[in-house]
Amino acid sequence: MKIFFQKESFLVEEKFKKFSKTNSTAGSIISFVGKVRPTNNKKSITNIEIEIYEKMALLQMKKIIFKLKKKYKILDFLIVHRFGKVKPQENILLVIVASEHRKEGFRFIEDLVDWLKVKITFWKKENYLNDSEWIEQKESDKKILITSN
Amino acid sequence: MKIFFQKESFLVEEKFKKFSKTNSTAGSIISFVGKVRPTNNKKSITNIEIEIYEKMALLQMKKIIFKLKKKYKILDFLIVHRFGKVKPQENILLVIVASEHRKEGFRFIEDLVDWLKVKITFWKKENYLNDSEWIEQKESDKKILITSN
Amino acid sequence: MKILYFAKLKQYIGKNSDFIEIKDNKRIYEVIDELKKRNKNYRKAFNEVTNLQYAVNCEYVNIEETVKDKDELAIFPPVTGG
Amino acid sequence: MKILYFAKLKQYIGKNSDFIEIKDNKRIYEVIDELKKRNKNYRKAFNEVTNLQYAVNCEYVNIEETVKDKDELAIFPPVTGG
Repeated sequence: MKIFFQKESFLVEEKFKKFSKTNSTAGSIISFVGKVRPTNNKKSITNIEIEIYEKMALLQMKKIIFKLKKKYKILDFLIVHRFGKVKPQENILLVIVASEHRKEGFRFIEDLVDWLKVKITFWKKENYLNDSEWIEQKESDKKILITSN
Repeated sequence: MKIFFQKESFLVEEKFKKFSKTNSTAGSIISFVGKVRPTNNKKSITNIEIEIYEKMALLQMKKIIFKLKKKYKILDFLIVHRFGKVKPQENILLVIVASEHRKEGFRFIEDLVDWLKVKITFWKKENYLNDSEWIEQKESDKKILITSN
Repeated sequence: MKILYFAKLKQYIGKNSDFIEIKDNKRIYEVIDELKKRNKNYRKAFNEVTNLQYAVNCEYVNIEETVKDKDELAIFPPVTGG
Repeated sequence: MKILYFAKLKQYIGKNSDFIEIKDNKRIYEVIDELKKRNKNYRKAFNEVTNLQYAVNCEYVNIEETVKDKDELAIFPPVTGG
């Protein structure tokens, strides 16, 4: 049950291997990796810059996880979320969840990622070759925000 | 877009690494790993034996994937399903899906795994120390079968 | 016609396939009735393995379906993949 | 009271935090009105960055909420994590 906010890049396969070993008796292991796409609205992205309000992010994340763990029976999870500068094709976010049965794992990870997209106090700025732009919340994510309140 | 039915064990991290490399521009990579649990109904499992009707399994799987790809926009997938004898803590099934957006990836992988659980022509037998038992379809999976028809 | 058996059904019958000759079309339940006449393994298999599923040429069908000599008929208990 | 600014708001104001003194309780919108009097950076920031969110001691609140001197108030545009 670990949460990491880190500037450093990481390899999913290494995290996965370690997580699997410590959860060798789980029946289901589900993972989500969010990566930086190379373009947005046809503009080529140099990197994205993620600013964080760490204290609030941690506190709120612990609360949502407490809630989700009551709702869905899971065995373990790992969250790695990068901040600072992240280049295209690099991983921004990794969530892994181990459970006895897949359904609860799927519900847990999807609810958690939905939450991360709309509630965690992280802000993304896209840097292009000559300018930059703060990312706006997606319409689809706003809807999730409303229904999850 | 690959499907493997194989007797040999495999390492998820290796499959994941290779899949990620060939899908480096995807925004979302989601994976599901199903593993053999060490016990069932308090009986200790020596191994499970999976029997397959391969021709039908492949044909039916191609059909469901064709349908799911029409429904959800995904970029790539990989399926590895073992047959023969599989020991506790080993992987039986790996599904990885790459998509631009996570929601379509989640829907695709969950529908596909649901299908695999109830429709693919594979049969599991659990071998214990002194006897063995063919696995029955779970009630929860039967429900999925009905609603997916 | 080729008939394939899987899992518990195969175990009860004691083999994984049969070849039978079908002159005209036949319903699957008629094929099974004939198989049950062969010996007590077949009878036991078809009586005790419940909730059997049928596939003709790799497509699920029900027991009323007709089969021809060139078909491949598969009979098996509910699958438990994944 | 400590006030934190993030993202576009921080960029417009030109710094990431302020300390102000609050004698009694104050509503968040009253705090913002005072900040806007400081200079045109603040005015621009609070006028142009739309849909601001507020958190007091790491909990989301609305602009009507009262704050005390010991609180930590954070003001920011909608988050875009994940």
